[in-house]
Amino acid sequence: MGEDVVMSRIRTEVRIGRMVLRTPVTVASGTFGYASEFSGFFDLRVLGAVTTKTVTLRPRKGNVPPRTCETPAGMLNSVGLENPGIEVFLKEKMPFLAGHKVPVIVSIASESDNREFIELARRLDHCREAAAIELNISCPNIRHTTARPGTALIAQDAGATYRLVRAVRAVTKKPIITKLSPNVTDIVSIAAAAEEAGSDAVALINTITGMSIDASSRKPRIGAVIGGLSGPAIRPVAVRMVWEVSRKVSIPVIGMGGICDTDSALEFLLAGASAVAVGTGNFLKPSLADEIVKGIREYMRANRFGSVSMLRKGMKYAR
Amino acid sequence: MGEDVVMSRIRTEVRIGRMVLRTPVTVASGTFGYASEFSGFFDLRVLGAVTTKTVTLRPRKGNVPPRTCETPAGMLNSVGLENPGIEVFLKEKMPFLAGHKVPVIVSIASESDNREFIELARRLDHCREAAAIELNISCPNIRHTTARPGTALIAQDAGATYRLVRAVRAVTKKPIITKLSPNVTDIVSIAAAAEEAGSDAVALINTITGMSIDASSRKPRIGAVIGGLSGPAIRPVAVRMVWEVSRKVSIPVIGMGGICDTDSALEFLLAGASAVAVGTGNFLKPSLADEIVKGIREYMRANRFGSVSMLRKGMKYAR
Amino acid sequence: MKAFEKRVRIISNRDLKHGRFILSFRDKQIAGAASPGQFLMVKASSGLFPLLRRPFSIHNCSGKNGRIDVLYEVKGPGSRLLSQYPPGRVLEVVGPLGNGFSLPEKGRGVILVAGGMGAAPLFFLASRLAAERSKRRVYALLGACGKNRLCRPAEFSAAGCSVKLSTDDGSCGSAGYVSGLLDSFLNSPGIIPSAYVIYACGPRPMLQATAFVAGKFGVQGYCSLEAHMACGIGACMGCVIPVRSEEGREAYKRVCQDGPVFPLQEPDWGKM
Amino acid sequence: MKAFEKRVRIISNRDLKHGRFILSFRDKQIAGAASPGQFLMVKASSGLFPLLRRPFSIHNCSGKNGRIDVLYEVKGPGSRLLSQYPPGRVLEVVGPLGNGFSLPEKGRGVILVAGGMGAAPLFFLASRLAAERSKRRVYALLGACGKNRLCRPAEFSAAGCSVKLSTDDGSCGSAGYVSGLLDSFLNSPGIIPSAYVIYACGPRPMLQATAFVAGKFGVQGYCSLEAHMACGIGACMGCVIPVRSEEGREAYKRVCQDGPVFPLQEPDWGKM
Ligand SMILES: Cc1cc2nc3c(=O)[nH]c(=O)nc-3n(C[C@H](O)[C@H](O)[C@H](O)COP(=O)(O)OP(=O)(O)OC[C@H]3O[C@@H](n4cnc5c(N)ncnc54)[C@H](O)[C@@H]3O)c2cc1C
Ligand SMILES: Cc1cc2nc3c(=O)[nH]c(=O)nc-3n(C[C@H](O)[C@H](O)[C@H](O)COP(=O)(O)OP(=O)(O)OC[C@H]3O[C@@H](n4cnc5c(N)ncnc54)[C@H](O)[C@@H]3O)c2cc1C
Ligand SMILES: Cc1cc2nc3c(=O)[nH]c(=O)nc-3n(C[C@H](O)[C@H](O)[C@H](O)COP(=O)(O)O)c2cc1C
Ligand SMILES: Cc1cc2nc3c(=O)[nH]c(=O)nc-3n(C[C@H](O)[C@H](O)[C@H](O)COP(=O)(O)O)c2cc1C
Ligand code: FES
Ligand code: FES
Repeated sequence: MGEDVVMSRIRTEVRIGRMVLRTPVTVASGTFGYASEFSGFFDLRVLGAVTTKTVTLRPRKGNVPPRTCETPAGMLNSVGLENPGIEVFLKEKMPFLAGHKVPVIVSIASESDNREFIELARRLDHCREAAAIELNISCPNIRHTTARPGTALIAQDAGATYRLVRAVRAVTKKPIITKLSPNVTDIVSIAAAAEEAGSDAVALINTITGMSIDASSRKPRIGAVIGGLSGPAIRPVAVRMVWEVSRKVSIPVIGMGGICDTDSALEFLLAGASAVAVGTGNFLKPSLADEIVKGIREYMRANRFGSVSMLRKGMKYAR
Repeated sequence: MGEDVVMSRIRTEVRIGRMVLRTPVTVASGTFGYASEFSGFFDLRVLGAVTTKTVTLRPRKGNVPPRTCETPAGMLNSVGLENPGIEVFLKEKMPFLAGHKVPVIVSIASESDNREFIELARRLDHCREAAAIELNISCPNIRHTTARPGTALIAQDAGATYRLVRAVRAVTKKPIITKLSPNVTDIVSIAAAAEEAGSDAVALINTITGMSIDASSRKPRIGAVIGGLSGPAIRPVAVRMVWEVSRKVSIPVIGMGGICDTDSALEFLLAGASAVAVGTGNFLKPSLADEIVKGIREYMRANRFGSVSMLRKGMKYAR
Repeated sequence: MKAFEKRVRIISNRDLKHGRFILSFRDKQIAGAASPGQFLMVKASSGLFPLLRRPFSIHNCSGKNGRIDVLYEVKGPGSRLLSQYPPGRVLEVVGPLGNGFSLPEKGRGVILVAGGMGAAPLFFLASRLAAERSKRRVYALLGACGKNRLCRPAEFSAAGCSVKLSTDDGSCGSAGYVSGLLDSFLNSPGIIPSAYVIYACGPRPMLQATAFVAGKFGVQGYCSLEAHMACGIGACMGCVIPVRSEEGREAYKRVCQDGPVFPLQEPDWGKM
Repeated sequence: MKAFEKRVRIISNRDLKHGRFILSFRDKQIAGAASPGQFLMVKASSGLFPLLRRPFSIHNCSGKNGRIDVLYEVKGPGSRLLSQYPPGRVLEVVGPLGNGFSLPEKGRGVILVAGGMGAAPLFFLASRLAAERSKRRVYALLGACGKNRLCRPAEFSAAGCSVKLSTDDGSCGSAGYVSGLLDSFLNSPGIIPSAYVIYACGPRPMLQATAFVAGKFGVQGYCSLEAHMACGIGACMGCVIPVRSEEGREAYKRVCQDGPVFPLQEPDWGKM
């Protein structure tokens, strides 16, 4: 009973706009399928939210295989946003997703310009099951045309980011999460642009563009030549960016990049994230998100943190 | 004898400006000390060149410890360019360095503005033992003031890079190598600026800015909070950048980032580098550079590559 | 199709020589759910290296006592580490995964076609067929580059298969590829191709040749494919192969979730 | 100071219980060059995890037959892997590295002060002193948090040391820190502090306390320090500690190359 009392003092929920996550743990878009793949491994209700694979307006075939390869403590992927399109998604995937009493964050992307984002957001605005919309403006596997020259992604250009978020903001009241790219000189300025345009949160980081070559065949290890690097290898970069961004913007930060156990999830919360997303880690251990939810609660109890936001204040450092 | 004939057809030397490297292997600045630390482990003459720890005009005490920590397949460092200053360097370190009949690339950096770079380059221009000058405009452990707002490093700003290289070019005829930062949106534009300003080569990548937190003490793992990530973890990012840059600039590229065996060195040469530098790998195995020199020669023989430049042409890929 | 994430204890990890090992563990849930052609994602790693789990077929499995065998070859860091795991060590496995072989109709003859380690999943199928009440002819055509690489002919024989061997270098059995062996087998007098179904596993070129031969003789058949897998459970969309739908449309299918077993004519062999 | 990069074969890797192990190998070159206080950089890794080598002191070493012992505690992934290495396995080591202890002048008494695993390098020193012709008094003050953590008292005794023990929890020897034990020892009747030299190794707070006590009694001494090391050979400038030069100027020195042994009064304890 004593333990229950202590338990009840630990508040693990966090808010992102109007959306309440019961625990500060979600999953990274594209690494959790449409949740059904994982429902046999743990009770999805422990998650604060489920984030879907990015959906586009039309079905997308994706990139030529091989699409993944392993790198030191990481992996490259060039899936290229293969997905069945919003229509099929809403009809065939959403019912399962919505059946778990866990908020569903729907990740969307455009194959061409901002209008596709707006169209997608409009549809989701009418969809009761979508708790929030994540704008994937940072997928290194497709190229955009709305950013300025020299940059391939919206998330590489503060102006383009501002314009897109603003436009989507105009068509939906759902919480907007803007997913940022680490492939930038100054991620803080992009995060600030998203905030200013009305984003309710930022999610970071998407993958770092990378390439790997097999010396014996003299071929790139993935069919698309260049792909996105994820996994523990990139964690120091992700933690640093979360640290920088969360000290400059006042909207919540969802931190991700190489989370593979409780300690690595805590790194992000200590660095300033309001919530974390498990990505490549889901592949290493299908029940990892569950383990991390428990681990964070355990850590909060052991170190007497009554709420998630206290974690970042618990960080000790000079300067 | 048959083998000797074949051997003699393999030309491992590469040129960087007026400098000739007998083998396409050098070491990354800051990971090989001033060479004396390694001379007991292998014959330094197998190297194409030795690159020194970055030297500044005045002695530099460096950053507060702890300065290194391990991360997945990588490490963070925040040495902060500790060095004895150019005076002591030339008097105490150069004689040993110059005693091995291997070209010495002297890496330099400024603690303030371009004038310090120019002053250093002037001194080295008179120094017969310096075969080339490497401009470290990408050390994440010191902050510059000459770049535009939002960027901390010269190498994060094409204009600042151009101006610096141009200014140094004016005071020395020695080959100039510009060391680039991966912490940028578009490394190609920075490399192009260096080329246009008269750099004889570009070296990439320097470390990626990163951070790691110890959840149990809730402290950053390195004293300076943020440091530079190096090692195999970053290799896919480095290979990708070498690939991008070498297809756009025509000056030689020295590739580095996570080289830890022959195959990983070959990745860079296949991606388009003219030479490679062994960095963190020197810590894993002091004789690694020697092993790689032999391994590359072996690979060239087995695959009938008569010269290093043939390697990049041997790359097979669609598109 | 229910899969389990388990920590199991290694019973044995026997060196079969020539870089091959057979590892056994017991898990009633996985064994109870497994069918031939399914696979496991195995953590063969100390910490973060190698990072991803490695897929291995179920080589044999007893639903009764829960024993599962994995036959594997040392190829790189993961399989090397695995080969060093002593009995008693805990192993992290996820499975059974993927769609197994559709079992043949009653009475229909079976031809197993294995290239090298492709024999691994086919042996489980052979065992299951041997345990059936209604008997049928089961041929096992095992091919490899050389004699030492032939995979468990004696065991296939003991499981009731008529074993035929081929080696690329002719060091054992007929000389040439196993697809050639299949071709001459289907050509032999007294064999009615349409009375058989083919189950094939091996390197892609060998499967492509097998599909070609099967098509030539109008024999129905299945193959088990490999692809680089990050998740093994259908979540990452990484392991796709190009397929041709019945209407001839191009698409990708996931080897881990839609396969690893595909009808021989489904993969778009020309595009692989 | 010549260091060697070697692949050696493990002779034995004995479990001493309580998470401690002693590993032995033979290498005449390293053993021939080694002096007490020096260390090795050991690759305790399967492939890339953990990435960096781990520093371990030379616990004992026979110049004659080349045998080297390393006493270590399982702390994290590197030492855990090391503890699983079987005899016969190849181990990659670099050494001997760093500056060892300056040996005491003839006839001068020696006080070894060890906190926990700090005993590791001090035992090599004790052995060397025991092998000297001219005899001298050698005290070994061994401290730990509790009885189980005390490090090899019997062996120090067998090496000719007068052993005194302390535990933080009082479960063995005197209760309290080993620096307190040193303090009372130097205070004991008949002990002339200036006739002794101190060699200390252990956690930083314990060394700081030892330096304080030594200063109080005007005893000369040395300590062996630890720092996170990436290279271990002086190349990366990563392992520095703040020191105070004789003129009082602040500077950094590398533990791996300028140390790991420093005069007790050299580190700037307040800044560490
Ligand atoms: C469905 C399936 C079933 C398999 N069954 C068996 C089996 O029963 N016995 C057996 O010996 N082998 C089997 N394999 C192959 C086995 O997975 C690889 O040999 C193993 O992953 C090699 O890992 P490594 O670390 O030893 O070598 P690496 O050096 O990492 O790789 C060697 C080869 O294996 C491939 N490989 C590496 N990682 C993966 C991965 N995550 N997914 C797929 N391929 C990978 C590489 O692309 C490369 O071609 C199967 C593969 C698949 C996809
Ligand atoms: C000069 C020197 C001599 C040492 N001698 C011994 C000895 O004789 N016996 C013994 O048990 N231990 C000794 N240590 C400590 C030993 O190096 C660490 O316990 C070991 O590195 C832990 O590695 P790990 O992977 O098991 O644990 P980790 O989880 O990686 O680390 C556990 C602790 O060890 C420290 N550590 C990890 N890597 C290094 C590194 N590369 N350099 C320094 N510290 C590191 C970490 O900072 C942490 O405090 C010595 C350290 C130094 C610097
Ligand atoms: C196979 C794979 C597919 C991914 N697909 C998407 C995607 O569709 N949309 C998206 O925003 N991010 C996608 N990502 C990026 C992840 O959401 C995440 O930002 C990134 O992988 C970093 O986290 P991690 O290191 O924990 O994986 C994908 C990542 C992987 C590995
Ligand atoms: C400990 C350490 C110190 C470094 N010091 C310097 C330096 O002084 N000047 C510089 O240009 N780069 C420095 N670097 C960066 C390396 O030269 C190299 O660019 C980077 O580490 C990537 O290569 P790697 O992954 O092979 O180490 C340093 C790297 C490390 C790890
Ligand atoms: S391996 Fe992830 S979908 Fe098949
Ligand atoms: S560990 Fe590199 S200088 Fe000491």
